[in-house]
Amino acid sequence: GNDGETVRLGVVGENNEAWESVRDRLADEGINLEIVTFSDYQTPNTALADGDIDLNAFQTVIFLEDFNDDTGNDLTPIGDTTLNPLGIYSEDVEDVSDIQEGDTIVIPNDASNEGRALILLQSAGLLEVDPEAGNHPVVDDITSNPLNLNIVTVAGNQTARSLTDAAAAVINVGMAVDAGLIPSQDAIFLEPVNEDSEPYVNAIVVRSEDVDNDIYQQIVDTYQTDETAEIIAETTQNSSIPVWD
Amino acid sequence: MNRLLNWLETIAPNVWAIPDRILQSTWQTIYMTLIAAVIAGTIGITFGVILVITNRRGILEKPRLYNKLEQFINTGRSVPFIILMALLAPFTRFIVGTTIGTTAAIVPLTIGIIPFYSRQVENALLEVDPGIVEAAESMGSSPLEIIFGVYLKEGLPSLVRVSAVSIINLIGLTTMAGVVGGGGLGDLAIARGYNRYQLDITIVSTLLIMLIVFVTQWIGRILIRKTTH
Amino acid sequence: MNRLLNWLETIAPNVWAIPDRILQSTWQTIYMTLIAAVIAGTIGITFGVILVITNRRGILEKPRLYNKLEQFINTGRSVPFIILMALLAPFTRFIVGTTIGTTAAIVPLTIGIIPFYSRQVENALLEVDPGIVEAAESMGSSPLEIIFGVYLKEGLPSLVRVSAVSIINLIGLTTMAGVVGGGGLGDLAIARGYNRYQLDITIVSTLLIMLIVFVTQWIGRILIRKTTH
Amino acid sequence: MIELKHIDVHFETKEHILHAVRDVSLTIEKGDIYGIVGYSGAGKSTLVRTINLLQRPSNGTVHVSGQDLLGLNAKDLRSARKKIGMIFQHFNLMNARTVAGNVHYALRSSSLSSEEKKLKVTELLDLVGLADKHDVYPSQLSGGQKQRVGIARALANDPEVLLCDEATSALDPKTTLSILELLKDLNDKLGLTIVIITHEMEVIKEICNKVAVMENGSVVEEGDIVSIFTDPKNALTQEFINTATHIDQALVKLAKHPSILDLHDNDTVVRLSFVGQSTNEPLIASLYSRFTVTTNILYGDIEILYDTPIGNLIVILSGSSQQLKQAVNYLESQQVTVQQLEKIQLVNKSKVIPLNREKII
Amino acid sequence: MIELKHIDVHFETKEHILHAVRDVSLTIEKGDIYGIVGYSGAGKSTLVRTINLLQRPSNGTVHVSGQDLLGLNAKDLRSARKKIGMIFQHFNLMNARTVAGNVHYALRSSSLSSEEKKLKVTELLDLVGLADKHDVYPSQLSGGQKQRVGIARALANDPEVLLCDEATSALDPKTTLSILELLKDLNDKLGLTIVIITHEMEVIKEICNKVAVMENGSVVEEGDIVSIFTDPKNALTQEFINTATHIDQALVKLAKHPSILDLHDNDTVVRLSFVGQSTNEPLIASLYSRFTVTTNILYGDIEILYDTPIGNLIVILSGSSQQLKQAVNYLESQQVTVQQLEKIQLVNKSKVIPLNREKII
Ligand SMILES: Nc1ncnc2c1ncn2[C@@H]1O[C@H](COP(=O)(O)OP(=O)(O)OP(=O)(O)O)[C@@H](O)[C@H]1O
Ligand SMILES: Nc1ncnc2c1ncn2[C@@H]1O[C@H](COP(=O)(O)OP(=O)(O)OP(=O)(O)O)[C@@H](O)[C@H]1O
Ligand SMILES: [Mg+2]
Ligand SMILES: [Mg+2]
Repeated sequence: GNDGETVRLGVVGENNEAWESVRDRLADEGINLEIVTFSDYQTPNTALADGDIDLNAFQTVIFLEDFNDDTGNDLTPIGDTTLNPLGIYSEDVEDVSDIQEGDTIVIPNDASNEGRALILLQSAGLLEVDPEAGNHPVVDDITSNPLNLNIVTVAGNQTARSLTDAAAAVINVGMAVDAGLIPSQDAIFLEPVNEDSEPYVNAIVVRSEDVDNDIYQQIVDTYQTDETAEIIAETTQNSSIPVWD
Repeated sequence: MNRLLNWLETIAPNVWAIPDRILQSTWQTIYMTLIAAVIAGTIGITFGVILVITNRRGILEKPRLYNKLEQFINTGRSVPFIILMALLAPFTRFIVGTTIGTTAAIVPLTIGIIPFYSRQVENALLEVDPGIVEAAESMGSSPLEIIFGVYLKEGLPSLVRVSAVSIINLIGLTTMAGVVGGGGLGDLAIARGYNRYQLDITIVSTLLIMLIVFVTQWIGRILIRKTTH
Repeated sequence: MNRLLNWLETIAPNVWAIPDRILQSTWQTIYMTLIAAVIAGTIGITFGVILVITNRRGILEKPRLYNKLEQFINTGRSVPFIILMALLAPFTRFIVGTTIGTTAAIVPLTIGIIPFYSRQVENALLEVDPGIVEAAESMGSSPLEIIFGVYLKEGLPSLVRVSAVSIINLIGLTTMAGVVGGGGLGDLAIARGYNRYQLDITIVSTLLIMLIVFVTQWIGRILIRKTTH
Repeated sequence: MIELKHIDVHFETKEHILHAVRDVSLTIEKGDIYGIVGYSGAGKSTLVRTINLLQRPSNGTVHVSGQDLLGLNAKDLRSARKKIGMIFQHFNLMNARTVAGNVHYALRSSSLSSEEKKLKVTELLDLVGLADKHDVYPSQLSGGQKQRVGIARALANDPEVLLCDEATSALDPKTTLSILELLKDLNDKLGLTIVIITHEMEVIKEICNKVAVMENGSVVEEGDIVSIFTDPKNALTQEFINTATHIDQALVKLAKHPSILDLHDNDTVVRLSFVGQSTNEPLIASLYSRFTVTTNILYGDIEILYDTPIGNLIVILSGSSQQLKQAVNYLESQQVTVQQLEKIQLVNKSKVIPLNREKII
Repeated sequence: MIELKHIDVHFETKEHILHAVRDVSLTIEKGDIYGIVGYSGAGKSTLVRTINLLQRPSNGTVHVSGQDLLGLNAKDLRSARKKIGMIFQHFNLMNARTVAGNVHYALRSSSLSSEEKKLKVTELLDLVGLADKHDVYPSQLSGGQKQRVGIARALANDPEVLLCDEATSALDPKTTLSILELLKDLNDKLGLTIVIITHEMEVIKEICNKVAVMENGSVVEEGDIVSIFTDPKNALTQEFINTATHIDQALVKLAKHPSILDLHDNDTVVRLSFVGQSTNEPLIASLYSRFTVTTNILYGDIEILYDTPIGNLIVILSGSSQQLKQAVNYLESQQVTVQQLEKIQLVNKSKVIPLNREKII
């Protein structure tokens, strides 16, 4: 790439060790990667579409598709990153089957995770959601709730903290690890990893006209390395699964 | 009537799909606002009064108490709301038994607005003519008589004015209730309308918030007129 | 000295790891607050003055203008901040060329605090003794002379008081700047400290916010003393 | 100069409409010093406030210097107001400005240079005896000092008309006198027209040339000062004048302390009132020289009102009844009004305050 | 009853310390009606405010009814204050209460039943002539009406001491008189002790039995009213009395309009002052009967002060110089002070207001 080029990458939150390492490595190659952190799941996409940033890496493919559908944009993934299985956690019960009638279950309220969490609860056999709701059902789309569970949506950063007050909570990997949980050990139910998981793969996304941009490709390449995988393994207690290759 | 409903369904399909949710959210906002307003109102007025009477030239001048309380209030206003919620979690659990849900959200909302409201009450009461306070003192009024008979009575119009401002601020704060699963119109507007691009929900929720704000302001205005002589 | 640093490193390892980031966040908060305060201050005072003079018994009584402006202000206070940010995106781009980053965050922050501050200014100026305004009128003062020579001058202590309140509110609002990648101490406290359970960062960021709040209040207090005669 | 025609002012309160001023028409000429007196609450302040339209009348017209103030646009009204100084009953000083700053404000649109303005402010403060309070804020002034700042401010802009709402009520007699002299000087030398509401009849006597008496929103009597003082038509006016000359109080005191009278058989107590020339006649000496009637003055008030001496005496006349009769005839021939004191109702005050005090005490 | 000892009050301002009251010691007996007069800014209000400790003195002690107020704790001070009524120069009414509500507030801790309180409020308002303003808020009152509410309020609690800071300055002469009579009645019947600051010498004459004169923070003269009025020692006191009796103004007027004098060759203008018995002598008649000197009164003020008649006359004495000499001797033998007018400095006012008016005008 050409010297001194600054590329802006949008991410959400502060779990960015992998990208910081990528940034440092790119610097050696004369690419200046600037990491812009957002605290909201909409802005990185709108900012990308509007050209305020050049790429972003925070979302699942399925969330991106919905965004494109909803807003008529054409953002395109140019490289996969990780698969971060959601898990059901609990302080009270050891197994999903121990969840009692009328229990409270906490799920994240961001658009990306709410639907995924409901589908996870469906997979765990706790409830059923309207298939017509697609990939992103909301609480109102629950069609069957045999245990009469009280599903409460809270901010993502609140899910792990709610464990004390709820029978169970659906928590994403980053939050769980930061809260000191080890997903592979502590989750009472973890999102199965199989071909069905594909929509939940996270991706590096650019505007469609930039798919062939060399620099961006170079960024993807730098990311998709063993070095990155190591950092991810370390910072997520092996719970985040690198899905390139 | 039917045509109106049809028309509504066409222009606001998402709203149309969840009328119960809209009603519930409205109720949640009103519920949180009302309860928090009553509790924070009581405490805020108490603090505001203490600030005024312990301040320099106050009727019970106590600079150290004043400084302590002021420090406390400023601290309260410095902590970001989410962090305040977390800090208060044990307290919230102690009070309402849980940290999630609408009722649980009221605790941090209340504690969050108290420092602001106390300041507002202080500012309002400072406008009471010191000559009137002096006249009451000359009649041998006790501090309580001066607080209730003079400060709160003479300052009533200003008090209503700052209360309206504070309640509207509180309504703004209820938007954050979504963080702990408290729901409410603000959460609906963001989590549902904004995050999912359901514009009609954003608009309707915002209009409903606006309605509550207008009603608050309107009641405030009437009360101000009634209490200004 | 070395021992102090070692000690700091032990008790606040996360802070120790990102000193630049802490400095930068502090600067971002100050930068956003200052610029937004100056712009919103100017506009808010203008609006507040217009409210006071066009209100019933104002020097330029214009009930319809008053109602319009009040409606506008109430509307502004009803829209949840995130939605306001989204609504303002085109305007923000027009002004600063982008919708993300610290500078871009200033636009919604400014617009967000204006309605609140306008109300506060109105409340402050309403306390100016109508007899003084009347005296100025009897001397043939023009509306501008009354605004600058009487309302803003006589109301200065109250104005400083409500300005301090508003700036502190604004500092609270800067916490939301994270949504558009604006950073700041509030965002640091939440995204880094709270979300990642880095308690030391939460504490240090909150203490820094507190410091800014205290300084604001302290400057306010000095100014009030200087302007009260 | 000032022409008020059919002025009405209503205040609408919750339950009823209060008529503060009712159909008042007044003409005040250039150079007049026009006094307005009347009971507290009679509507004096309200009436005077209509002159510069601080109070817009519900009805009627206001002309000042030939201009129909109600017909002026905002800008012209402001110019008109600059020529009308006003001293407020409640001072209305700006708390955020020093004493000098308050006066300086009045000069803001004067054509003087900044230096001249400063000088003028200093001189005005000197004039009202506040030179040492130049840089003090109103909150640190005594009541009378505040009032004097108000006076200086009202005079700053060299007004053509000065409206004074109890401009000297908070001032001690000496300072009051100095202020009145100042006003009279301005009136003499610059033709300043002054409208002055006051409760101090001394003030009226000292500087006014015309007076209006208000009661219950209406002007019940009006005229030049000598005729009002010597020949009051209205009962209220009479009462005010009696109170001001202290005749009433003197009568009450005499009634309470008959010992003072120390009457002999042939003595009679009379009240003598006269206006103008009479005082140039050595009346009392004449009574003795002509009728050997001795006159003992119990109470007396003889003063000079606008160059006209007027007198009120309560005297004991001693002599035979024949002599006394002649003496009274003589006095009456000299335009002296003679009233037998026995015929005077001693306590003839109207009841502003109903005398149900016993209940309270 | 009230004993102030070595009272000092300092106000600290930015640049300097202002000594508002300097080492004032006063004793006011039970039943006194104690007047305080002095120039505007002399420190009268400040002094009176120390009596109920609204203003804590920088130095000195305050005893009221034998209690050392400065030594009391907050609660006892409140009880003590309930027995001290106060009427404020600036009224200080509560804007959020009606007229009745304001008076009612003063009764809040009285032992009366709620019915009795209402009745008392109504009666008090009746008493000050505000029966029709019972339910009106202060913002709708005229200045004098506000002042009367303040008076009713101060009397509500049957105080033992009443502090009046210019309690009648906003009232017309009739209402003033009624209020003064009311105060005097309360004083007579209940032994109410009254401290009254006023600028109206009439008020002093009307009800006070003692007076203190303040200047520049100090009490420069103090005594019972008759001796102060008849034999003022201090220059300031003299000036005040002259102003109040209008002798000064009369002299100025006579000097301005010599035509009034209309002097003949053998005429001489003198000022006669006398106290007490003298008025019982038919002086003027005697002058004629004894010395054939005719007396023409140009200006006269004879009044009864606390049962003592005092007089001030400016007269023209006509007669031969021999006769005049005898007449003057006779007058002096009768304790009448005689001053040749030529010897009186006509304009002897001290300059409260420096006469640099020309500069301004
Ligand atoms: N709060 C204050 N701070 C500083 N100076 C003050 C304050 N209050 C009064 N003074 C000053 O103290 C002096 C005495 O004031 P005070 O009000 O006692 O006068 P006064 O005799 O009542 O005058 P007046 O007859 O005009 O009411 C004045 O010079 C005044 O300027
Ligand atoms: N804003 C108002 N609203 C209602 N009534 C009012 C208002 N202002 C004055 N009044 C009433 O109008 C009447 C006249 O008031 P005004 O102030 O003119 O009296 P005033 O003659 O100046 O009396 P004073 O000598 O006591 O100052 C009073 O009865 C008063 O109660
Ligand atoms: Mg008036
Ligand atoms: Mg005073």
